[in-house]
Amino acid sequence: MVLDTGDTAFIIICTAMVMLMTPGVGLFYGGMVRSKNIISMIAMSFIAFAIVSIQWVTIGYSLSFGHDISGFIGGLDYIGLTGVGMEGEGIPDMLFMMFQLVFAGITLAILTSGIAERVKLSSFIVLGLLWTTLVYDPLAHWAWGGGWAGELGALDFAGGTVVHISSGFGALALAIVIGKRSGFGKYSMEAENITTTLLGGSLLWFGWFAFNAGSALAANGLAVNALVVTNISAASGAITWMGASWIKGKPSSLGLISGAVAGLVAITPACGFVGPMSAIIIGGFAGLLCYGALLFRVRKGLDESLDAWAIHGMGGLWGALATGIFASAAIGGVDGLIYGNTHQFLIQLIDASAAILYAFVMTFIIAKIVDKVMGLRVTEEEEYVGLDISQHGESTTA
Amino acid sequence: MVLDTGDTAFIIICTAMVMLMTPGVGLFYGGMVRSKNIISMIAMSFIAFAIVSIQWVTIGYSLSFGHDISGFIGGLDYIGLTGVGMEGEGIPDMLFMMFQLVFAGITLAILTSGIAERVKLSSFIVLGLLWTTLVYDPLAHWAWGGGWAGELGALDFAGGTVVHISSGFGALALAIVIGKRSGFGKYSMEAENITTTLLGGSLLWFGWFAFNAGSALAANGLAVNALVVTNISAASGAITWMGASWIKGKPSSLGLISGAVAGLVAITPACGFVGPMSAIIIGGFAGLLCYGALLFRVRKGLDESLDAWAIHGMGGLWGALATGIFASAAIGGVDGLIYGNTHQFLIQLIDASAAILYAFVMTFIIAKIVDKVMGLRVTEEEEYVGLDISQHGESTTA
Amino acid sequence: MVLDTGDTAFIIICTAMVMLMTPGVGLFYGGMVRSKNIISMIAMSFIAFAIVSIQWVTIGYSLSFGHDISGFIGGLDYIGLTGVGMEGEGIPDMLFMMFQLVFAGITLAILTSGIAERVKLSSFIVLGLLWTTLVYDPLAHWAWGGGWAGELGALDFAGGTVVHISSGFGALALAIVIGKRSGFGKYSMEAENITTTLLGGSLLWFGWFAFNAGSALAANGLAVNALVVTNISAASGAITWMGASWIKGKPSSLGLISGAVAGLVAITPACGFVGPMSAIIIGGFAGLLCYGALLFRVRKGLDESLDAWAIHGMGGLWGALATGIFASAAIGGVDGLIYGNTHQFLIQLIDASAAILYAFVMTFIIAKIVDKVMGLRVTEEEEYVGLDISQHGESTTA
Amino acid sequence: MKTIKAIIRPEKLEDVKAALEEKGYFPMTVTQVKGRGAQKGICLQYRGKQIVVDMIPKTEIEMVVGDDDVRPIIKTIRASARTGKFGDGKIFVSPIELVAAIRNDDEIVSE
Amino acid sequence: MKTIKAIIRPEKLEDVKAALEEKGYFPMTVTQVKGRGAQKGICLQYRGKQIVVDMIPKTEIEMVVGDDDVRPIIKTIRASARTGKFGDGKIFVSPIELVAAIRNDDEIVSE
Amino acid sequence: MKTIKAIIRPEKLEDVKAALEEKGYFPMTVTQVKGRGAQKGICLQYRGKQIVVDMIPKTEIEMVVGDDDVRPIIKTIRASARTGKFGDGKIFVSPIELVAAIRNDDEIVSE
Ligand SMILES: Nc1ncnc2c1ncn2[C@@H]1O[C@H](COP(=O)(O)OP(=O)(O)O)[C@@H](O)[C@H]1O
Ligand SMILES: Nc1ncnc2c1ncn2[C@@H]1O[C@H](COP(=O)(O)OP(=O)(O)O)[C@@H](O)[C@H]1O
Ligand SMILES: Nc1ncnc2c1ncn2[C@@H]1O[C@H](COP(=O)(O)OP(=O)(O)O)[C@@H](O)[C@H]1O
Repeated sequence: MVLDTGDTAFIIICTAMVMLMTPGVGLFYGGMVRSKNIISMIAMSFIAFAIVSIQWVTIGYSLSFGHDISGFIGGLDYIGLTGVGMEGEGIPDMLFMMFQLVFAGITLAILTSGIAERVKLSSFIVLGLLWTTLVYDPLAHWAWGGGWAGELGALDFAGGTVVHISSGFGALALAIVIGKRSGFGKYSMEAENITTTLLGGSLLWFGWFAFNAGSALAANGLAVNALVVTNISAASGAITWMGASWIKGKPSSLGLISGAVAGLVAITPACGFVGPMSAIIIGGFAGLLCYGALLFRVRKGLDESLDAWAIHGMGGLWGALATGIFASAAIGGVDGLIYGNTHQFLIQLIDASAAILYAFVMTFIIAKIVDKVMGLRVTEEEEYVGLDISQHGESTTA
Repeated sequence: MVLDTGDTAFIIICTAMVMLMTPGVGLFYGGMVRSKNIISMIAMSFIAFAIVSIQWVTIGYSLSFGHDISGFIGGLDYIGLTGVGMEGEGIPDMLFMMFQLVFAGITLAILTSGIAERVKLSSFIVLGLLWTTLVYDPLAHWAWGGGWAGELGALDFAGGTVVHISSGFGALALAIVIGKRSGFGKYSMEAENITTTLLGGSLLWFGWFAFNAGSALAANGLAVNALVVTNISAASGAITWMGASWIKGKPSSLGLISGAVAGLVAITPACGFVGPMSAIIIGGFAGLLCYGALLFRVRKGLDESLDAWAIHGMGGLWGALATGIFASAAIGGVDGLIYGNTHQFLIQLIDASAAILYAFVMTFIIAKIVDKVMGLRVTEEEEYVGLDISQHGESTTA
Repeated sequence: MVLDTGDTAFIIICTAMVMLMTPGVGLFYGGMVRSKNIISMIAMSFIAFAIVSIQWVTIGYSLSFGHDISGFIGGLDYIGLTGVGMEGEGIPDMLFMMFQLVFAGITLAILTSGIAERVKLSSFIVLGLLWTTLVYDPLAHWAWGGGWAGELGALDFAGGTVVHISSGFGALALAIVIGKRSGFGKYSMEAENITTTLLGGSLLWFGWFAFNAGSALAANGLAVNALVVTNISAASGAITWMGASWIKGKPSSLGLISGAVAGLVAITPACGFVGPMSAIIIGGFAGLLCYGALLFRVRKGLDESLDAWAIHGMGGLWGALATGIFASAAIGGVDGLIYGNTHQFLIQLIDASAAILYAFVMTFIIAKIVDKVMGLRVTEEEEYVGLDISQHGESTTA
Repeated sequence: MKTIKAIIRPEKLEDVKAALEEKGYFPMTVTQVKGRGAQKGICLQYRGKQIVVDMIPKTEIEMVVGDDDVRPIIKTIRASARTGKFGDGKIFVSPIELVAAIRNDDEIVSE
Repeated sequence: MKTIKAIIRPEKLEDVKAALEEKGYFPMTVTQVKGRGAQKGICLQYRGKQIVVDMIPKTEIEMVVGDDDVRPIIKTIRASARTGKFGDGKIFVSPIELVAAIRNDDEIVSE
Repeated sequence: MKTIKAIIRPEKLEDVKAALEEKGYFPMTVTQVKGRGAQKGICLQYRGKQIVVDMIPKTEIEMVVGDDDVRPIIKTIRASARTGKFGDGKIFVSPIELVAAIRNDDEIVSE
C-alpha cells in the first residue's frame, strides 16, 4: 500500500504529542511530592524517556514486534532497526516504530510513582532498563506484536494492559520492595506544588488524544471515535471523582485531575471499540473505582506514593474489562457483554489477569535483584535532605 | 463527499490544541490572582471543560447544530449524539462535533474572569451549565448552526461573537451581579505568579493557531491564511499594548501578553476574510483599544477582575466590526467597508450588538437567579482565607 | 503541483509547534537566571517573537527568500508578502513563509542568552531588529534562499548554521560586548527555578520534532527519518552529558536537559541525511562536546550566561561537520566522509566557518553600535534590583 | 534601642509603610509569616461542621528604633493597620543592646 | 512577658501545634527558615567523599507568653518535637517589654 | 547569651558562612526577608523621574552565642559582608535568657 500523507502527518504529530506526555507525567508527579524531591521526579521522567529511546531502537522494538517466538516475545530481526523501512501501510514502518517508542517511554515514567522520594538514581536507571526489557517489551508483544493475547482475541486499543496495568501493578510491586517513605503515616506528606500537577495533568489530557486517536494509525473514523470517547471518559471521570470526594469532604483539584486521568486510563483499551454513551459510564465508574482504590491503599498503609496502582493499575483493569462489556461491533467490529458476547469478556479477563500477574511478579523479582545487588533505596540522610540535593546536587525555588 | 485523511488529521490535532487552551486560560488567569486563589482559577477551567464536555455530547451540540428553530436555537435531533456519524464533507461529522466541543469549553473558562477569587464552587457549576446551555448554545446556533445571524450574512470565522463577545460581556454582567472582591480599590491585588500567566499565554497563542486555522475545517489555503493573519495580529497587538503602556510607565510583561491575546481575539472572526497587512492594523488597534478599555474599567472601579470584558469583549467587538471593514473578496469571498461594502459592515454591527445585548442580559439574569437560589458568592471569611482552602481544601507553594 | 492536504496539515501544525518553542526558550532560560530576572527572560522571548513576526512579513522573508542577489541576500520582491500566494508545491507558498517565520523568531530568542540579566529592554528591541535583518536573514538566504552556501552544496536540513551557529556565536559576541554580570565569578548565580527550565526543555524537545521533521516540508519518509534521528540524538546527548557530569560530581537535571538540547542542536542540520545509528553517535558526542565547551567557558571566566554558545554554537558546528561525516546517500541523496566523500565534509567546514565568522563579527559590530548609540546595559542599580522590576515594573513569586 | 515587631495583615503593608514614611520612619525588615491568634484562626462553616483554618498568612515588620520612637510608631501602625476585626495582629517590643552597621564601623550601644 | 522561639523540624509542626493546643496555647507566628546546628548540617557520603548539606529547612515558631507559661511550653514543645536525633532544634527565650494589640488599644507591659 | 541578628546582602551569604566557619562558628538560622534602610531602598532614574524600589531582598542570619563571642562574630560578619555601598545591612544584638535543646534536656540559662 502506498503511504498516505494525511495518515503520516497524523502519526508524526501524535508521536510528538505522546512524547510530551512523559514530561507531563514528571510534572504531574513532581507537583505531588515534597518540594525537596520535585526535580528528582521530573528528571526521572526525562531519564526514563532517554534510556527507553535508546533501548527501543537498539533492541526493544525488536523484542516487541519482531517475529513471534512462542507467543511470548519477538525475535531479534529488527535489532538496531535493521529492516525497519520507510514503506508501510498508510504510514512508514519506521513511523510505527517511533509511535511505539513514545508509548514505551511514558510507561516507565508512570512506574516511578512506586519509588518516589526514596529511590537511588543509579538503581532506577538499571531497574528501568531491566523493566522495559523484561516487562514492557513482552507485554507489548503479547498484545500487539503477534503474541498470545492478540491471537486469543484480547482487545487493547491503545494500551490498557500494556501501558497502564503493567506500570500500575509494577509500581505496586516496587512500593512493596522498596518500603515506605520514612515518616509515612506519621506526618503529612501533602502535595506541595499543585499548580505543577495541574499543568502536568493538562499535558496528559492533551497528549492522550494523540495516544488514543493515534492508535488507529490512520486519520480515519476510528481515530475520531477514539478522540471523542477519550474526552468524554476523561470529563466523566473528573466529575465523578470530584463528586465523590465532595461528599466525603472538599472537592480538591487533585481529585478532579486524578479523576480525569482515571477516565483516560479506563478508556484507553476501549476507545476503538465503544461509543460515546458507553464512555460516560466507563469514565464515570473509573473515577469512583480509582478513588476507592486510593482510599483503600491509604487505609492499608501502603506507600505506593503517587497512586499509579490505584489510577493506572485499577483503571487499566477496569478499562480492559469494560472493553469486554461495552464493545460494539458497529464501532470496532467486536461485540461485548451487553451485546451478549460473554466470550469476549472472558478473554479480556484472562488477558488482564495475565498482565497483572506477569507485571507484578516480574517487577517484584527485578526490584528484589536490583535491591540486593546495588541497593534500591537512598540512605536515611539522603532521603531526609531530599533527592534533589542528594541525587542531583540541585535545588529549586519552585 | 469522501473523507480526506489530511483534513481529518488536521482537525483532530486542532481539536487537541484547542483543548489545551482551556487549561491555558486557567494558567493565564491563575497567575494573575493572589496565590491563595490560584488553584481555584485553574480548577474552574478544568471544571468548565469537564461539564461542558458532558453537556455538549448530551444536549449542547444539538441545541447549537440541530435543525434550525425560528433562527434562534437548534432542535433536539442530535441529543446524545444520535445521528452524528462518521461520514461528512472532508471530515467526519463526529469530528466537527468534537471540534465545536472544545470551543464551547474554553468559552466558559474565559467567563470565570468576572467571578474570580470570590465565587462559590457549587454555584459556579450550576451557573456554568445554565450559561453554556442558555447563552453559548444559542449564540453558536445563530452564527454557525443555521441561525439568523449566519442567514443574515454575518461573518464570524472562528468565534468573535460566539466565543469572545459572549464570554467578555458575560463576565462583565457576572462581575456586576457578584460585586467587587473585598478590598478591591482599597489595597493592591497584583498578579502574583506572572510566570504562570506567561506560560498560560504561550499555550493560548499556540492553541489559537488551531482555533483559527482549524475553523477552515480543512487543511487548505484558507486555513493557511487564518494561520498567518492570526500570528501577525497577535504580534501586532503585543507590540502596541507594550508601546502604549511604555509611554504611560513601564512595559510590563502582562501588557505584552495581554496585547497578544487582544490581537488574537480581534482576528478571530476576521481571519478567514482579511489579508496580512489588514491583520497588522486589526491587531495593532486591538492592543490599543483593549488597553484603553482596561484603563477605563479600572477608572470606573469595576471589578471585572481579569479583564475578559476589556480583552475578549471589546476585542471581540472590534474584531467583528473589523471583519466588516477589512474583509476582502479575494480571501473569503466577501468585501468589507474599505472595498465599499457598507452593507457588510452594518450586518457586522447588528450581529455584534445583538450578541452583546443577549450575552449581557441573559448572563445577568442567570447570575441573579443563581445568586438568589444558592448564593453566588463565598462568605467574607472564605474569601479572606482564599478559595483554594475554602473551596478545595488545598494550598500550593506555587 | 497541487496542494496536498496531508502535507499542508502537517506544516500548519509544525508551525504551531515550533512557535511554542519560543516561549519554550524563554522558560528554559528563565528558570536558569536569578528569580529577579525571570520575567525579563521570558518576556524577551515573547518580544523576540513579536518583532520578528512583523519584520518577517514586511521585509525579512523577502531578504531571505527573494530572488538571489550575488549569492548574499534576497531581493525585495516579497516585501509585505506581495506575490506570496496560496499555491505551491504540496504546501502553499504562504505556509512555507510562515514556517520560516517561526524559525526566525526562535533564533532571536536563543540569542538572549548572551545578554541575560543585564540588557536594557529598549536596546534589546533595536538590537533584535538589526540582528534578525542583518544576521539571520542573510544566513537564511545563504542556506535556503538560493545563496552561495546552498549553491555550493552545503547541507543544512533544519538550521544548524542558520539557527544555531548564528545564535550561538552571536550570543558569544554579545556577551563580550556587554560584559559580565556584576558579581559574576564573585558569588554564585545558580539556576533558581529548575522546574521552569525543565518545563521549557520539554516544550523544546516536543517542538523540535516539528522543527526537524517539518523541514522536510512534507509528511513523507524523509520527515519520519528526521523525527526518528532527532529523538535518538536528543536521548543520546542527554545520557552522555549526564554521564560525564556524573563522573565529575552529581548528575544534575540541568545537565540532563542541556545534553538533550545539545543532541537536538547537533542533529538539526543532519536529520535529513543520516540514519538512526549515526544519530546515536552524533547526539552522544554533542553531549560531551557541549559539556566540555561549557566547562571551558566557565574556566575562561566568560559570562555567556546561559550557554547558547556552548550548546547552540558548538553543537551547531559539530552538527554541520557531522552532516558531512555521517551523511548517507540512501537517506538524503548525499554521502559523507565515512562513505568516502571528503568533498562534502570540506563544504560543510567552509559553510560552518563562514557562518561562524559572519555571525560573530556582524553581531559584534551591531552590538557595539547599539551600545554606543543607546547603551546596551542597564545601570548598576537596575541590575542589582533585577530586570523584572527595573525594566518591566513587575515581580513574581515564581 | 528597641526592636518593634509588628505582625499585620499582608494587605495592609502598603498602608503601614506609607504611614510610617510620612512620619519619617523608613528602615524596616519585612518577613512573610503565618500565624494564629487567640481566636485560633478563621472558622469556616462547612455543611454544619466548623473547619478552622488556623495558619493565616501575615506580614511581620521589624524596626529597630530609638526608645522615644516606640510610642509614635506603635500609634502609626495601629492607625494604619487596624480594621477592628479579629486578625489585625500584634506589636511586640523588646530591647536591643547594640546596633552595628555593616557598611562602616558605626555602632549604637543601648545603655 | 517572654518570647519563645523554637526552631523545629518542619514535619513536626503539626504535632507541636496539636500538643500546644491541647495545653491551651494557641497564639503563635510561624516562619520558614533554614539552619544548621553545631553538627554543621547533614553529612552525605558520596563516592568516599563527604558532602555536607549545611542549610536544612526548619520551621520557626514564635510565641509571646506570660512568664509562667514559659516552662510548660518548653516542655510541651520538647515532648512533641523530639526525635532524639541531631537536628531536632533549639528553643530560645528572650524578654518582651510590651505587647500591643492592633485591633484595639489593649496593651500588656512587662514589669 | 546574646542573639545576633545580621541582615546582609543575599549574595554575600556564602562568604559570610565561610568566614564564620573558619572562625569556628557554625550554628545559625537563616531567613529570607525584604527590607529598606535609611536610604529608603534603591533609586532608579526613569525618564527624569525617580522610582524608588524600597523593598530589597535581604538575608537575615540569626545566631545565639555566648557573650564573649559577640565581638568576634560582628567583626567577621563585617569583614565578609561589607561592600562599602548602601545596602550592606545591619547587625542587631539583643539578650537571650535561656537556650534549651530539643533533642535532649540540655539548657543554658543566661545570668
Ligand atoms: N502571643 C503571640 N505570640 C506570637 N504571635 C502572635 C501572638 N498573638 C498573635 N500573634 C500573631 O499575630 C497574628 C494576629 O493575631 P490576632 O489579631 O490576635 O489574631 P487572630 O484574630 O487571627 O486570632 C497571629 O496570626 C499571629 O501571627
Ligand atoms: N546557636 C544557634 N543560633 C541560631 N540558630 C541555631 C543555633 N543552634 C541551632 N540553631 C537552629 O536550630 C536548628 C537545629 O539545630 P540542631 O538540632 O543543633 O541542629 P543540627 O543537628 O542540624 O546541627 C539549626 O538548623 C538552626 O536553624
Ligand atoms: N532600623 C532598622 N530596623 C530594621 N531593619 C533595618 C534597620 N536598618 C536597616 N535594616 C535592614 O537592613 C537592610 C540594609 O540596611 P541599610 O544598609 O541601611 O540599607 P539601605 O542602604 O538599603 O537603605 C535593610 O534593607 C533592612 O532590612
